[in-house]
Formats: sequence, structure tokens, C-alpha cells
Amino acid sequence: MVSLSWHAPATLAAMLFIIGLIGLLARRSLIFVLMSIEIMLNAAGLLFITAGMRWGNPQGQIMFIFVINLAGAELALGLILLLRLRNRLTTLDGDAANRLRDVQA
Amino acid sequence: MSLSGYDIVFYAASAFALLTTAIAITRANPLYGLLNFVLSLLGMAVVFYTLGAPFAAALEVIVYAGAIMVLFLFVVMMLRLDRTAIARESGWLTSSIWIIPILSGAALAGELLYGLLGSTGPAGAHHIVSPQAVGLKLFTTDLAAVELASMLLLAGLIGAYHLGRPARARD
Amino acid sequence: MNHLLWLVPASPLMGATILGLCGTMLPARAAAIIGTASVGIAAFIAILIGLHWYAAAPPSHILIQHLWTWLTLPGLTVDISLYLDPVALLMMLVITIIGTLIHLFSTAYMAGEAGYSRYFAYLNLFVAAMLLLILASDLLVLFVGWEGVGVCSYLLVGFWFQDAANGYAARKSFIVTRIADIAMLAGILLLAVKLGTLSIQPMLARATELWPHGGAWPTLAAGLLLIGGLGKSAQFPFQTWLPDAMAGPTPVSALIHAATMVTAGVYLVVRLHVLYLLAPDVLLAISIGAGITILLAALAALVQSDIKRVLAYSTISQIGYMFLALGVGAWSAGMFHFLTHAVFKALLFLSAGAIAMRLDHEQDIFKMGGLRTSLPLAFWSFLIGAASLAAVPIISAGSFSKEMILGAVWFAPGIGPGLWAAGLLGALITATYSFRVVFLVFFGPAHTPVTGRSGAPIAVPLVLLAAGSLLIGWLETPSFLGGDRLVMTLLHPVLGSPAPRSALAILVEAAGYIVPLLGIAIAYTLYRNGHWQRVAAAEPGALRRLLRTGFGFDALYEALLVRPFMALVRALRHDPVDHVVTLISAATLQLHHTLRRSQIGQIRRYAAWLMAGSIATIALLVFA
Amino acid sequence: MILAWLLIIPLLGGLLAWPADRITPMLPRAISLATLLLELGLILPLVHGSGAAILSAPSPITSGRWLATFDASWIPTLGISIRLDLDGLSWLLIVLTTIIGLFAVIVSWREIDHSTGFFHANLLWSLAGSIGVFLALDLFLFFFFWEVMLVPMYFIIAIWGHEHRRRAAIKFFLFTQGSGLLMLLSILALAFLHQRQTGVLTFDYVTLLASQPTGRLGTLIMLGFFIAFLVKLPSFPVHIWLPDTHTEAPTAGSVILASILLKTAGYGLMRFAVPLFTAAAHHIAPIAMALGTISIFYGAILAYGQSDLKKLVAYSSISHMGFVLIGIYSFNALAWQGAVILMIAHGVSTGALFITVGSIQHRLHTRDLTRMGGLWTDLPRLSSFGTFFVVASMGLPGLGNFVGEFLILRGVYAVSPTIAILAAIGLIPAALYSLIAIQRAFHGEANAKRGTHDFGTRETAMMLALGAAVIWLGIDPQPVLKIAAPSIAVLLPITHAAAIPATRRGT
Repeated sequence: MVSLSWHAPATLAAMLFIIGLIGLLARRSLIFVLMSIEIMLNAAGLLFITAGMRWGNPQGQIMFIFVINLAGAELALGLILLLRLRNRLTTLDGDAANRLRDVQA
Repeated sequence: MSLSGYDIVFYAASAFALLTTAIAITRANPLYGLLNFVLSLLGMAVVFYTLGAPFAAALEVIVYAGAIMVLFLFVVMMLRLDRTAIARESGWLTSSIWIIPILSGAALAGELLYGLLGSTGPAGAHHIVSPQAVGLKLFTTDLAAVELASMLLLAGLIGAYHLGRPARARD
Repeated sequence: MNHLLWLVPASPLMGATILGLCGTMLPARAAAIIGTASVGIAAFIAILIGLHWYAAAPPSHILIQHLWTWLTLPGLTVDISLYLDPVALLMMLVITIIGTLIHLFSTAYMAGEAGYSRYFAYLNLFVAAMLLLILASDLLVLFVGWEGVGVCSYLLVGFWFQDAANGYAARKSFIVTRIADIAMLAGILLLAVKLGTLSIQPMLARATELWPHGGAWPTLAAGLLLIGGLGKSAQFPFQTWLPDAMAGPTPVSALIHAATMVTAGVYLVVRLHVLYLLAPDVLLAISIGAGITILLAALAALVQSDIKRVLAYSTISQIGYMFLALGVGAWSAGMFHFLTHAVFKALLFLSAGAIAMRLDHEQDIFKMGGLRTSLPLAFWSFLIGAASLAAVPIISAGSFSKEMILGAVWFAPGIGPGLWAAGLLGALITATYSFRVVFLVFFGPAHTPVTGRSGAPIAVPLVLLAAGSLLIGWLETPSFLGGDRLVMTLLHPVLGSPAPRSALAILVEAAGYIVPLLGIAIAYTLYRNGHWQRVAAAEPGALRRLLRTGFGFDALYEALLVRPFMALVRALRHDPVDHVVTLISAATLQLHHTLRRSQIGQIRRYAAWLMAGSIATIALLVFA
Repeated sequence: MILAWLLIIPLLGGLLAWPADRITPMLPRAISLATLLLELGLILPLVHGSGAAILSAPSPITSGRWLATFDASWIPTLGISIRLDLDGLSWLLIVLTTIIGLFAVIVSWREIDHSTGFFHANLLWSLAGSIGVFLALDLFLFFFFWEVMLVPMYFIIAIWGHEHRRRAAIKFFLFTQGSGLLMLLSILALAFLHQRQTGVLTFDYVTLLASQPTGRLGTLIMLGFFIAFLVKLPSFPVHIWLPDTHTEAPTAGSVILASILLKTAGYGLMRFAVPLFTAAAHHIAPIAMALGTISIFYGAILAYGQSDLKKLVAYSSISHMGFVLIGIYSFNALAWQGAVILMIAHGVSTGALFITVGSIQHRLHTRDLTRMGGLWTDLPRLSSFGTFFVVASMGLPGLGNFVGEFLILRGVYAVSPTIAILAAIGLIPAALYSLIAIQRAFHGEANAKRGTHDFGTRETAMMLALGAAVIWLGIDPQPVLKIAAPSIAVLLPITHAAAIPATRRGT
């Protein structure tokens, strides 16, 4: 069907991951930070799928399901924290989050 | 190595995904960023399909793009980001903040590509893994992992609920 | 009668226990009765045993009463047994009888003091410990008594604890003797290891059997034990504690620091004389040390102004005479001088106490004067005591015993005549300083008003001791006065008979009788009515200051021992080892502060570090 | 089975006492008292009857002739069992533990007034731990109890201590825990070494006695034990936890620390560190003796310099334990007997001293000697007891400590006269710090009337009992010596038999 070797999708995964990482490092807005994490998780998922393709093993897709699972759980918590942070600090600046320890709980 | 139709689709989808992802992280307005990310996910779904994982492709569209990202969108909308917030956001996006991330990203990319392309292992066969195979495996041998995943979701649920309550009620 | 021997130390011990446990609940009168009676009972039994002994001495003149076994282990068995031989009998009689008299005296002297019952508890405990010391059949048990009297002395010197100076004097007396006691302990350990037993008689038997005359081991053992004895008896170079110990109540000085405890060193040597005979070098050292002590202490006594310090230095000097006798092997003469000295020195101290009581505790002889008429009893008893101390011939006990010692020293081989000369010079100074006190205190104009009255508890001991000072010398008289040999006969089975005297001794004896009179004459010229004022008023010269401080030994020890120790204490006080740990914890804390600065809470910074780490790790994996 | 009860009773007592303070604060005290009395009733009869016969004839350790014994499997796959055995030495120390425990309860009667339940639970558990240490003959079990006695002690210091209790408790915990882990390493190494030699994995003491590792490895394993016990003893230079801990602990804590926990170290050296590694123990004997001698002087000199009365007593403990150390490493039966006596006498006299200091602090709210002075005027009974116990701990002949010190010196002298004489000289600074303590606390001019109350009946009775014990040990130590003799006769021959070919003996 496809003559493609596993190198190409693996490279794609690496590139996506690095884009996510750049986003994580560069952006101060926590929304983008969360999004960058999602990008990186997704890249990791892609790598699992690639591995599943390479060995014809369903385990790759199963791991991808777990990655989605993890992403969902993580995002749920991340978003709720985002909301609370926004209420507390009235900003979404990640660099300002270290002021949390000065705020009385 | 000649390019088959599938290969063309793969490369096109890959390029699309990379492009939209790159756009996503550079937007000042989070909504645009997220929408671009959804597009990138759709591109990824196509990539999955070409890699012989139709089930994963479906999940990517339905669960990731459809459920998780929509949740994300809702929350961002709930934040009611006004014009000043977006203006501040674009104020942060100076070119200087990209220098170090891109440099280090390039370094990492160089390393990874060197490792990947330099690997001389066999390319290996190309298999299609059917949803049936995935399901069988998932609910027989990997049942414990499924349970663990459900625990994780539960923890996420409870955590979100707990954190979401008003501050007074939590103390 | 003999089986009641255990009661002799037990009775005062019981007195001490009762007074110690419930003394505060008893009225003063009851405390006085218990305190005095418990020693009185001991004295009574001791006298009975003594009479019994006189009538029928036990076989081989030794009485052993086994009480219980203290320790028995392979290689070491220590019995708590009482061992009574003539020497111990003599000591026991002196301690219990004089002890009773001093207790009686104390009931009046200490009247109204806070801690009245505590005083009698300590004093009883002292008597018990002293009796244990002399009756012990085992060297280790002797050491128990030895340290026991030391502690009692400490407690009694510091009896008036409110005054820090008394506490200092008490500590000094204990520490100085303790230093000497450590040498004694080392000697005991040596004997225990080398001879396998500490029971005195078997030990001495084994020593003569195993060790050659003049060998290294007997010399070392005898020397170490001697150091203990010198410490306890305040002999050179340990003499510094005794004058300070006068801070205690006067009856305590009379009992502990004159009559009994300070002679423990003499007793120790006599008790172990078999061992000392094996160590001629040590004997030589004893006699030379004694000669030095006699002169040092007598000279110091010559310039003291505190009546008790005069008596303290005279005690050191007189015990020096005892050691002089021991050094030349005249054991019996030493014991005889112990006997007379115990009586007349107790008398002197009690007289001084009786005077001080009536003068509002004034002890400076220059502030006394003219007391001959106002305090006749004290005058006569002090005069008798001083005569005995000065060794006025014929009428005083002291002259008989001192004469006996000087005679024995003269005949000692080698340096005998030299020591004799030192002893004679000492006798001259002794007579001078004792009558210096007599003239200053009892003659001339009065300086301090006399108050109060003295009752029977004061008078009875003084009269009895004065009688003793006059008469006890006749137990043992030179040949031209009848040649009684009561003490020698008693001690003969243990200590052997002294060497017979040759005709040459007449001159020596004559010198011994004349010199004290000469000393009194000097005192009379210098210190008779009013004459002393010129001497006292004169600015004290360097020599006088040196003598007054007892030749500056205190300052010497201060510089040599006390200062270095205190410097060490100051250097170590805060535990330098602890600083090492403190340093470790400080370093950890510093590290904490340094690393904490990196924890600024900025997610992007963390992520950047994470990334740097990943790049490095992957580089390792890929390129390595 | 009786040995198991010896452990179960205090553990259960602690469990009972914990919640009991909800009813009334008095109840935990009563429960502890009853528990310890029951314990005493169980342990005391063991040396009579058949016990007396066993004590009269020493027999090799492998013959299994013990006063009482208990064996149950615990983790059989690892060769760990609950093996408890009682011999004379253990009996003496357990009796000491129980009696001192009783006094600790009595002394806390007034002093501890908050959460009495948890306090007494910790007290009883700590005692149970030390009883276990004295009984366990399985090395793993021994380590277990070693830790059991530590943790409750930590709580006692950290919760009921004085001003700087946290710091002291942490210091105590770090030192003893750290050294304990070192010992655990050694125990494991010893067991694995034995497994390599014989193919049997066991932690059984009697079996491991045959192992006797030598050479560099043997020395290393031995050092683990040695250092752990040295810390606990404590000896210079690892003594530094002791002064702080003692100073900050509540009175009962100080009493238990000084009278019991320190003794576990002496016991450990005698039971484990020396017999298990005889050759190695002989190798480090000179070092151990040197450390002991330094401890004697160092403790005494530092004691002299302290102005905190509790610290003074703590440093004096270091000095006394130096005697125990040199006694044990002289490998001489007399010195071992002396070490046993000294441990017991020190337990009683120092315990009494800590009670005295605690009473002073309770009344004056200070431990500072510069703020005392003249206490005798206001508190004659307290002062006279204090003086008595200071004099006892100074080693006055006729009292218990002297017997121990003399026997140690006598035993050491036979091996090394130099060390013996140096140690004896160490008694001089002992007198110095003792007398200065008496002077500064009790003597001197009385400060302004403090209006304090003297010892009451409870305290007087307690001090009388302790004083009687010190006197009894001093004038009739033979029963104690007799009970300890078979244990020493058994433990020392092992030492000699294995060591003489390996090392040359001292002079």
C-alpha cells in the first residue's frame, strides 16, 4: 500500500514536537502553553502510531488511546487551573504565576 | 523510491499539519491559535490514516479535535478575552522572544534528525492495523491498563471538580 | 567483747543515717544527743575492747571480724572485714574518745546554727569512715574509708556554704587530696595486679615473698601509696590545702584536720610498713620530705595572724615529725607522737574555738590580748596544749614523743644527724611560734570584749584533754624517768621493738630538752607585753609575705595547674566537635539558599532548563 | 513465651494508655505504672529457682541454656526469626530498664500535663524497644527493636521537650538513625557473607557467631556495628547529639536516655560488636581505648565548663561511658564486670541527677547555674539528694559507680597500665566538675527568697529508693556480679579463642 518507511512519520513527529516545544518556551500566555503541551502530546501519539505501523502491532494505537486519555485528563485540570488563575491574578501571564505563593490561599 | 498516491497524501497532510501548527503557536489571539491547531489535528488524522491506523485517525478527529479541543475553545471563550488582552498578547510577541526557543529547537531538531536519518536499521514492513485488532487487544490483554486509564480520568474529573468549586466552599 | 567490734564503726554510721534522713524533723537537743551518743557508744565499746585486750590479748595480737564479702571474682576477692591489731586499736581509741569529746564540745559550739543536725550527721559519718579506714583488712576497703573521710572533710569545711570562700576552701582540700589519691589508686591497682590480692596481711606476705629488697615494684607501689598518704596528711608538696581547710567550724578542724584524718597518711605507712621496708628509697624520700615539711610549715606558722592558721601549719609540721619517724623506721615513735599530738592539738583547737566563741568569732591573734584573766579555762588549756606542742620537757606529753623521734632519727644510718638537726631546728621554731600565740592572745592589753558564757560541754572536753596532754606522755618515758614502755609494749607485736639506745644519746636528749625552752625564751623576748606591736606594725617585708603565704605554693600551683586547666576549659567549653556538625548544617543551608534562587516559579524558565537537559542527554545518546 | 510477654505487655500498655487520656489525664499514668509493675513482676522471678541453677554454671552459648527463651519464625525465606533469649546480662539490664521506666513514669506525674496518653504510650514503646534490644538474638530483630526504641524517643523530645526541642530531636534522630543504618548495612553484609560461606541465609546470632569474618571486609562490617554503638554510647567524637538532646528532653526523656538507651550501646558492644568479630575487635581495641580515654577527659573538662546544669550532667555521662568503652575493649573479665556494674550504677545515679535537675527546673524555671546558688537554704532535701548523687557519680568508694570504675581500672590495668592510669587521672576532673556543680547549684549565698517548695513525699520516696540502690550496689555488688558472670564467661572466651592467633596481645 505505502512504500513509506517509518523515518518520515518519525521525522514529522520530531518536527511537531519541536514546534510545540518552541511554543512552550516562547509564549507567556498560559493558553498557548497548554496548547503547546497538547501539540507535544500529539507528536508523541504520532510516534506510537508509527511504531505500530512498523511492527504491525495494535499496541501502538492502544498507546495512542492512552495518550489521548492523558491529554484529556491533563487538559481538564489545566483548564480549570487556568480559570482559577485568571480569577486570582486577572492575567494569563505564566511568568506572573510565581506570584501565587505570595497570595493567601 | 517512487511516490505512490498514499505517499503524496501523507506528505501533503504532513506539510499541512506542520504549517497549521506553526501558525497556531504564533497567533496573538488564542481563538485563532486553537482553530489552527484543530486544523492541524485534522491533518494529523489524515497522516494516521495513511500510516494504516484508521481507528486512531477516527479518534483523532472525534475525540481530540471534536471533544478535547472544543472544550478548550469553550474555556477560552469563557475567559472573555477582550481587545486589551489580545493587544498585550501581541505586545509579548516580539521577535526577540523567539530567538532562544528556535535556536534550542533547532539544536534538538538537528540531534533528532541526525539520530533518525543516521539510523541504519531496516525500514521494515508496512502494516495496516485494523480497529478490530486494536479492540481485541485492548479489552483482553490490556484490560488492566484500561482500568488504570479510567482511574486517571476519574482523578482528572475529581480534581477538576474540586478545583472548580468556589474558594469559600473548598476551605 | 570483741565480737562487738563491728559496732564501733556501725554506731556512728547509724547516727549519721538517722540524722541524715530525719535530722530536720528532730529538735536540736535530740540531734545533739544522737550525734554525741552514737560516737560515745563507739568509744565505750572501743574502751571495753581495749581493756579486754590489756587483760587478754587475742592470739597473735590480731582480731579479725569478717562481715561480708564485697566482691569475689576470679583474680580479685575483697572482703569487708574488720582487722584490729595494736596499731588499729590505738587509733580506734584515739578517734572514738577524742571524737566523743569533740562532739560534746560541738553541741555547745554549734548551738543555734542552721543545719545543726546536718553538722552532726556529717561529723558522725566522718567518724564512721575514719574507723572504717583504720579497721579495714583490705586495702580497697581502706580506700573506701579514705575517700569517705575526704568527702566528709569537704562537706564540713564547706559547712557554712553561704560563703563562697568556704566552698572554695572545701573544694581545694578535696581536689588536692584527690590528686594524691589517684596516685594511691594507681598503687592499689599495681598491688592488685602484681600480688593478686588486696587483703593487707596476705598481700604483705606475698610482697616479701615475691619482691626483693629495694626492687622496682615495691618502690613504685610504696611510692604511689605514699603520695596518697602525703596528700591526705598535707605533707610537702600537698600541704597547701590544710591552712585553707580552717574555713570549717573549729571542732571540725580539731577532729579532722588535727587529730584524725590528717594522720591517715601516717597510719597508711605504718600499716604497710612491711612493704615500705622493701623500699628503702621511698623511706629515704619520706624522711627528707618530712624534714622539708617540718621547716616549711614551722616557718610559715611563725608569721600567721589567724590563730587557726598557726595551728594548721603546726599540724603540718607535727605530722612532718611523724613522717620523719617513719622515714627512719621508728614506727612506734611515730605512732606515739600521733597519740600525743592528737590529744594536745585537739586541745589547742578546742581552746581556740572556746576563745573565738566568746570573742564573736574573732580569729586574729593581733586583735586578741589579755585574755589570761577573762578566760582562765581557755588560757590554762591553751597553755597546756602549747606547752605540749612546744615540747616543754617533763611536764608535757609532746616532749616525750618528740624526744623519742629525735632520738630515733639521730641513730638512723646515713643522713640521720642531718635530719636530727632539721628536727631540732623545727622544735626551736615550734616553741617560738606556739608561745608567740600564747603571749599575744593571753597577755598584754585586751582588744576585743569578751561576751557570753561557756557551759559544761565546753569545759569538760577542755579539762579532759588538758589532763591528757599533761599525763599521756608518762605512758612512755625515757629511762631516767622510770622507763615505762606501755605504748611500745602494746605495739611491739606488730611493729617490733625500737633499737636500744646507746650512751651517746644523753647529749642528744639534753639538746632536745633545752631547745624548746630556748624557743620559748625567744618568744618571750619578742612578743611579751606590748612588744609585739612594733613587729606587727612594721611593713611586712618580702620574706614575711613569702612565709605568710606558705612559701607561695598556692601561686605556683595556680600558675602550673589551675590556669592551664581553666584555659583548656575555656577553649573547649562550646564543644569544638559540635562546630563541625554546625558547619555541615550551615553549608547545607547555604546550598539551600543558593539553589533556592533558581526556583523562581517561572514555568518557562523551568521548561528551558528541561530542554537544555534534554538536548544534553540526547546528545549523549546520539553522538556517544 | 514469657519473653514474648515481656515485649507484648509494654506494647499493649502503650496502646491502652494512648486513648486513655480522653477519660482522664490520670489514667495513662496509672496504666503505665501498672504495666511496668506487671513487667517487673514477670522479670524478677526469672533468676530464682531453675534460673539460679543455670546462672551457677556457665555453659557455651550454643548449648542453649538460657534463663528463658522464645523462638518463632517471622520471615522464614530470609532466615529471619523472632528469637529472644534471656541471660544474666540481659536480665540485669531489663530489670534496670523496668525500674528506671517506673521512675520515669513517676517523675512525669506532675511534669507532663498535656497529651499524657500519647506521652505514656511513647514512653512504654521506647521501653519495649530497649527490652527487645536486650532480648533479641536475631540480628534483624535486634535492628528492628533498635529502631523501635528510637522513634518514640524522638516524639518524646520533639513534643514535650524544652525551648529548642525540635533542633535537639532532629539532631538525636539524625545521629542515631544514621548510625543505625550503618549497622543495618553491616548486619546485611554479615548475613550475606555467611550465606556465601555456608549457603544458608540466616540472621541468627548464634549461627553467625561461627562466621567470624576477618581481614578488611571483617573490619568494615565490624566498623558498622562499632560506629553505631559508639554513637549511642556516646563516645568522642560522635557524642555531640547527647548534650543537646539531654538538655531539651523532658525529665523522663533524659532519664530514659541516660539510664537505658545509652546502656543499649554498651550491651551491643558486649553482645555483638566484640564476639561477632573478635579478630577485628582486637585490631581496633587500641583505637577504642584511645577514644574511651579521650571521652573520659573530654566529657569531664566540658562538663566543668558548662553553665547549664543538664548539659553538665550530660557531659559527665560521656565521661563515664568512656570508662565503659575502655573496659569492654580491654577484653578482661574483671573489666567487663566493672562495665556492667558501672552501666547499672550510672543508670541509677545519673537518672537520679536528671530527676534532680528536672525538679530544680520545675521549681526555678531555669537550668542555668548562674541563676542558682544557695538552693540548700530553700530546698534542703533536694540539695542533699542532689549532693549525694553528684558525689555518687563522682565515684565515691562505697557507692555503686566506684565498684564499676575500680573493676574496670583493675581489668584495664592488667592489659594496659598506661590507659588505666590515664583513666584514673580522669577521675580528677570528675571531682572538679562535680564539686563545682554542687557549689554553684546548692552552695553559696541564697538569692532572694524564692518561695519554692521542697521535695514532697513522692519525690523523696523516689530519691530514697534510688539512693538505696546506689548504696546497695556500692556495698554489696556481689549478687549483680554473680548474675552477670555466666554471660561474661560465655562471651569473653569466644573473644579470646578466636583472637589470640590473629593478633598479638598488649603488654
